[in-house]
Amino acid sequence: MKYSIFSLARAALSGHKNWQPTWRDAAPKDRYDVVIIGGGGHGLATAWFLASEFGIRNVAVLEKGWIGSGNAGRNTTIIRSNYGLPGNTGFYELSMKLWEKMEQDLNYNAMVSQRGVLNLYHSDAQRDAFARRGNTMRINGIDAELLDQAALRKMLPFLNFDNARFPVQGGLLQRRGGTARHDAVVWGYAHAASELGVDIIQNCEVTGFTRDANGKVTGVETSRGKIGAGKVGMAVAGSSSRVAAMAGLRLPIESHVLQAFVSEAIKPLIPGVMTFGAGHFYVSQSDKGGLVFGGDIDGYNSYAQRGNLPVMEDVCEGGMALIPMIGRVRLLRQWGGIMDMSMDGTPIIDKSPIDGLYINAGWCYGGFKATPGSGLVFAHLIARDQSHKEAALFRLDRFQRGAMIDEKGQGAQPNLH
Amino acid sequence: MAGDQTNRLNNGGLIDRSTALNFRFDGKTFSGFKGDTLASALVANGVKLVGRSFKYHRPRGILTAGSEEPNALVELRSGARREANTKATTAELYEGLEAASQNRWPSLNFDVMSVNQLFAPIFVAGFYYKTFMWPAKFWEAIYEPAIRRAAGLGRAAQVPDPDHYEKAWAHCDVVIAGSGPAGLAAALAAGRSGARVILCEEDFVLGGRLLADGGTIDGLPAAEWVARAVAELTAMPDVRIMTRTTLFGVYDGGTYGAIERVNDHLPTPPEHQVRQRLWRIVARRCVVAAGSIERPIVFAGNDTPGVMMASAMRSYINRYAATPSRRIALFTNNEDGWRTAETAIAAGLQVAAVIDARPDVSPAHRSLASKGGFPVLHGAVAGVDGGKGGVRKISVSLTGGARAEVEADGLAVSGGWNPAVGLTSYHRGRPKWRDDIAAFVPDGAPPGMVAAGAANGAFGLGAGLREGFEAGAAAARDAGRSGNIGSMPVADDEAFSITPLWHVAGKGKAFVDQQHDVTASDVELAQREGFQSVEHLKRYTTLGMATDQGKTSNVAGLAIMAAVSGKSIPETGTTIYRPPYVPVAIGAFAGHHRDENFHATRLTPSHHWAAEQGAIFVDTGLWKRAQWYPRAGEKDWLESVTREVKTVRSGVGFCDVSTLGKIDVHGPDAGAFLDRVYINAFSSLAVGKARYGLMLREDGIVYDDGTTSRLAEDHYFLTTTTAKAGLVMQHLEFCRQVLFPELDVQLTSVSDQWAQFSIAGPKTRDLLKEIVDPAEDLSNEGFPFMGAREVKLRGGLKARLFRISFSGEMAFEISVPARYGEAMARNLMIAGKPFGVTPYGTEALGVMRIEKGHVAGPELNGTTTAGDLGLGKMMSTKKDFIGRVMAGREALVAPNRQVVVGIKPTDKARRLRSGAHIIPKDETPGPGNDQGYVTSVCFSPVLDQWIGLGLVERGRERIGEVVRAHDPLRGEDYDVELCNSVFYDPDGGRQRG
Amino acid sequence: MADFSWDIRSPLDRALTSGPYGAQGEAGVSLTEIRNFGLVQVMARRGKAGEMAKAAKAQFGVAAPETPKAVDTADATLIWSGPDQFLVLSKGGKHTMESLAPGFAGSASLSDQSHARALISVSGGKACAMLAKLSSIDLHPDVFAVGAAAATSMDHTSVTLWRGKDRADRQSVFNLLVFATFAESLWHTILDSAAEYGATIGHSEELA
Amino acid sequence: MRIVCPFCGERELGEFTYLGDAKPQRPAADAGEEAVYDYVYLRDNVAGVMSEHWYHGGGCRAWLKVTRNTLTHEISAVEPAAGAGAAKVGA
Repeated sequence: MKYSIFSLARAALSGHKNWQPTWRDAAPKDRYDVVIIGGGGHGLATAWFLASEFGIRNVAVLEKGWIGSGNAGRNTTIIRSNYGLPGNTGFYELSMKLWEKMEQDLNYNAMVSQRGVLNLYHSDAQRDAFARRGNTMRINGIDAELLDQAALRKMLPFLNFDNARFPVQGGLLQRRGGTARHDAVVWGYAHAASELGVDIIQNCEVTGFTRDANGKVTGVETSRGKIGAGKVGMAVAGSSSRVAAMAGLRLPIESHVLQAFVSEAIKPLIPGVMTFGAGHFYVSQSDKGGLVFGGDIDGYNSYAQRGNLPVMEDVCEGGMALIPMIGRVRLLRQWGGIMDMSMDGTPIIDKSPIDGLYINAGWCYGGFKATPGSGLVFAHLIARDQSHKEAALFRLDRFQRGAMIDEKGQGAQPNLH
Repeated sequence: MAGDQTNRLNNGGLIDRSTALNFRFDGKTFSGFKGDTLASALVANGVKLVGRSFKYHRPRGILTAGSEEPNALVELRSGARREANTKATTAELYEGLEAASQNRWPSLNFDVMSVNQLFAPIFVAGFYYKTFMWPAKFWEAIYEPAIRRAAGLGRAAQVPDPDHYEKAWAHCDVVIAGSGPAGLAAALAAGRSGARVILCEEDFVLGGRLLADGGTIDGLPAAEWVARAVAELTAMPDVRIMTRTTLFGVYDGGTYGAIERVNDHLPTPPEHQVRQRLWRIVARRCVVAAGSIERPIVFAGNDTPGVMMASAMRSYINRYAATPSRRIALFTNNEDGWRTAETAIAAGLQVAAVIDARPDVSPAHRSLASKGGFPVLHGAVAGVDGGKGGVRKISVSLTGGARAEVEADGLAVSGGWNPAVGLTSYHRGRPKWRDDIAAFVPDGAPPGMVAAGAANGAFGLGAGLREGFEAGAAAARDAGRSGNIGSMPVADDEAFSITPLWHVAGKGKAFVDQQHDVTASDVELAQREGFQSVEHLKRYTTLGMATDQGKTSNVAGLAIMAAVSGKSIPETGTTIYRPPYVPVAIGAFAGHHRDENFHATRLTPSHHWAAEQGAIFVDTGLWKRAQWYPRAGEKDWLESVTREVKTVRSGVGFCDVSTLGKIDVHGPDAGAFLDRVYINAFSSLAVGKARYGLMLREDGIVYDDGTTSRLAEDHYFLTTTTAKAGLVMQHLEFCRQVLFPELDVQLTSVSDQWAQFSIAGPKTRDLLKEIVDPAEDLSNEGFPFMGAREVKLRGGLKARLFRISFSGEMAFEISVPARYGEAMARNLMIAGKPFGVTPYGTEALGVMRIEKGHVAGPELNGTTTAGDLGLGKMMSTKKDFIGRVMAGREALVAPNRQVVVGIKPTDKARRLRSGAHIIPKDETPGPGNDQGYVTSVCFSPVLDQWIGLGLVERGRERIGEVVRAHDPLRGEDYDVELCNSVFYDPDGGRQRG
Repeated sequence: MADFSWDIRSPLDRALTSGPYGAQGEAGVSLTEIRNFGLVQVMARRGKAGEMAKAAKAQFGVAAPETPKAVDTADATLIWSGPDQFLVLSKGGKHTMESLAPGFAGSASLSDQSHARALISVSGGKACAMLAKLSSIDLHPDVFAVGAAAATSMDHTSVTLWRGKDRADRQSVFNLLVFATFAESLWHTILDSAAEYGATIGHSEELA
Repeated sequence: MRIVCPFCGERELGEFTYLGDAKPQRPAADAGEEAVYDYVYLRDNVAGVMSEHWYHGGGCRAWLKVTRNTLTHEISAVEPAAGAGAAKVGA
């Protein structure tokens, strides 16, 4: 069913009685060419790219709850491609280019809004590090601007320039960065994939893998029975270690809780996305009017999907330090998601050591912005058995080889990435 | 007096009629009384239209009398203190209060945006996902800005919040949320047993629903019983009663978040006082006596001003002596709703009719109806006639199909009660459904927490007291308190019969979530489009995401979803409950930590002296460090820094380096310990000597560096970089306590004990001779390069002297106990005066280290190896140490790694900038030939040009090669030469001389 | 030869202004900086806890605390500062590294901390209420009685806190050792916390 | 979260720093690269009860082994690291 203002107007005349489900709620078949575990943004995007780019339509996406119930539905909706290291830079820009045409590709308004992402700096050393990163972006054909304090005073007069412990000195701006409506991304991919014949199966939890005599994965066992598969891809951020363990694999990943917060809806106050460089705080304002903000992970392994007060306070302290006009704005909701924190802060998209099983994991807290790119390169890997050129460095064996991609330089300490 | 409080009853209520308060709403002046909320004062003044809704800008009035209010939201106060979305129902009235309605233009009465209602057929749930996609560019340019302007509710202040906030800790055995009958009973039981109790009440008066509904407890009128209970509790030293305080969240280990609105009931906080205080309450047990929330019934026109929750109407009449309406109709599906009819009659108001959805009405109520002269209609409200002026006429569809009309100016609605299951569910608990009360009740709770009374589904007064008392007693017992709890308060239990009714089908918009304008047909549409999970429903329609957090809407929404999808309510389930229980100001979570107080500040021992000298300070972590010391006539920082460097290189200068981390490493195994944490050997270091050391992380990457001296056989003095001081201490303690517990070694931070100064320059010895006792031998033989020992100063003070150099000059570092730090700076100036001494700051320090090719923070960036830094040879092959094995991985020893190299522009007049990338000459920059970047730069007074260090692919093999420094961010691109990273005195003769 | 003076300056020398602070009326909190003290950290060597305890007993005549407590001796207070370690806080610096070293030779390592800390005494009817804004420790007298000590944090900064004997007017007394380079910053936070109760500010050479 | 430090008693989360899983043991000097790789990088990432290293840096500076459930955050045991309080070893 094609969505447009005309279809809406027509539907209005019939009291909206004729809308079809946005995606088909499928029951599992015995076998698929490809089974994707995980009905989040990455899994659904992978399925859509398999169907649309690689012609593989006999695909199932298995979701243990409702689609988008994992990190796809509990992030802070930021999209950007402002990375500094080879491997990341090209990949996230690939993703950004896909964001820019997503809505037309999917016939679904995911409210991709390129209002800019601004990383603020507060010291010369930080400025130099941003300059290095910004130049990397420019060399890779990505937009980036280094702004000084005078420029920021004009652009964002409400920042704390004069009364701050760590005054804002400038920032690295990517104008093409911004936000997207996270749930709509999930629904859009579900809608478009479903139209191409992909089976989206909710309330279907994977409980194990079936293997043949050679150890090759031949399918999955689920709460809704066995499902055969030519290939199985896992895109289960937050549960990667648990699912991998069913296949006997240990991953270079820890699960941590990341909290996020939204304020009451207020009239437009903050234009784009900004990140505080002297504390843990980033913020944007949703189209509905809520300030959507977050900070650092709580710092301890957790699958509880909820956090504790110290981080909540730390984030709000950062917010008040940067934007002292938000003191009377009220925090409305807090929630937590499970982050697959990898050992170098960078994702893993690779064939697993087990034939037929493909891994898409370790997104840390950067998975949302990667959604379309991840879908494309994972579909490429599954379809061609070969890494997409923009994901060639996201290999699982990079830790054994010493080829880490460590943007923050924190080493094998996941809670510091 | 302005305003005449037309709707105020002559008697009764918990208001102080002797204290009249003037206030303004939308520019018009009214008056109310002390004890009023803004909502009750508006009710008393006959104001019905209070706000406009989110999407359709429909006129809205006051629905509730508590923190669950979805409609009566205002901008409270003005200017920098303007608070958007403030619930009029909880805002305490004060003299001079100013409030404005929101989300309307130009006025509440005439709101242009109400044309949105005309588009309502299109603006259904999720309509925006289906359109605004073409052309792509139009989204950011046109559609989105329009949507953003239209959305939102109130306006936040656009200047810094002038008020102060703070945070505090409290500890107790039992914390109780709510001071209704269950909460007070719990507090009495726990308090009498000797427990330390904290009783939190979000209202400014204790009593909860007793304030509006009264009753008889222990034979006393409720108000009297409350007063006695409060007096008894107040007399207990370990019971703390906190009004205006909402327990909003429960965290791990029995930690509870609470917000105290200390001074929100005043125009501005008194001097030295905060606006709000965030409490972290640590309690062994928690009794949730947060009551329950009456829920609406969804019917056409249920959002018309004048439609009000039945319990709220009783609150306004009984507690505030304010009458929302003169002629009231009541629509109920349960016994409790009838109390509003009783209240109305008792207050002398007219009851137009009671519309009861249940098949039967009790004989008592029948006789009430006949006495009151109003009809009882069996059926349901199908529509409301009225607009912004409020309810005029109500149409009723009677059981059996007939219609009736009721003329009234107010409609009280009771759809039953929802226990406040938030707190008990915040650890991702799911409440369970109870058919008998048609409501969700807690099913378990976080450890240590229990719900009691209405919050647990025990709606009767007697039951509430009983549950509260028992819960309080049990909680105290669990906390080990065993005092005599006395007798339990007793009251009768009212009958509670309910026939669930969620939604009355009919024409016109029937609102489920009033604030977000989510209608029953939106829920049906969501179901049709496959958004059947309650979480999908919430996200697709935005139901329950408004500032009331779904308190009045969630259960009705899922009940309607259950009905249309043919499931039961428990099968449909609830969404996940998320804190905070009420929205909390961001400023309160930040507390004291804002502006300059965001983080603590560390000051060096010579800070105040440096400030007197006019030093410019720079933030380095938490430290304030002198960056340079400008002198009169110097035109910019560069001139000052260059002068400082030249003075050091030609004479002498000193710099406070106390910010370095300093650690005493004691014990017989201290040397063996350091051998394991550094890549080079320290057990072989002679007493009286210092050595530069490099530490790796276990993954083989460089962690930190510094100089460590051996002061005694079993005592080393280790220094770290300023940035890593705390982390290195933690790392060393990990090595000591976890990895190598067999070693006898003790660690203590002495960072704050010593004021340490670097004294550098060819005249250093001359200066030191003035300060150090003449008996000390400072000659090259008596105190050679890398020597370290204690010396006596003139006057007898003992100091530590280290012959180490970061600048490349003849240099010493001298340490004195920190309280002498300022004196040391003064004395260095006095002693150095004949030699033209200058203090120098971190900039000059940086210049000299770059000239010398010493690596620092920009090169130790967490991705470089010892080899990358040119220090690979330091790695011992004779011992194991942290990081040894992983440092050997193939990619970390690959020949094409980016390594530290010197960089200088070929044009000597060119400025070099950090962050510029290195590209081979004559190649077009691209990802394939991005070979590294400039890490550190300075203007070198010695070379009279800008120089720098960089990390460049195979850099050390390419000395002399000219490459491009490519800096598109700053629009620069120029040739630079790769060179030896030691620009100054490469043989090191000066520092050894 | 130049004329040097080796003035000693406490970390709060500049920040502390004696007199009343904050709300007027009877002061709820007294804040006194103690300036003249010695502080030595004593850390037992591996397996030598018993020997260190004996040495301490011989040196001070009382047992050094092995749990979070502060023990008064005639001229010093021994404050627990972690497993197998304690601080010797002496009036006027009566116990120094030099005077302690012989007694603890072989059983403990010593580290001079005399200049690494500032010492603040907090007392008064609102001392507990004020400290509740800074400390996450339960200071109720049943839980944190006279002589109780804690190695803890305030404002994300490590501190050593112990309860002294009540004042003559029976008001609570708390002593606080804070790191010298953080002292000024923490002092301002303490003042902010005390302002609503009214405070009396002063300094003294000796611990009461 | 609150952790009962075996030396200090119950303290709030803010006084502690987390390191991670306490199960992996640092391999012997001659264990080889694969063993060290496993120690440094691979994690069981337990969803349930896990033994962890925490540092009481905001208190007594002891390293602790905390047994904690990563699904509920419930702490069931806390013990000092082998070298914390080691002066009592053999005493």
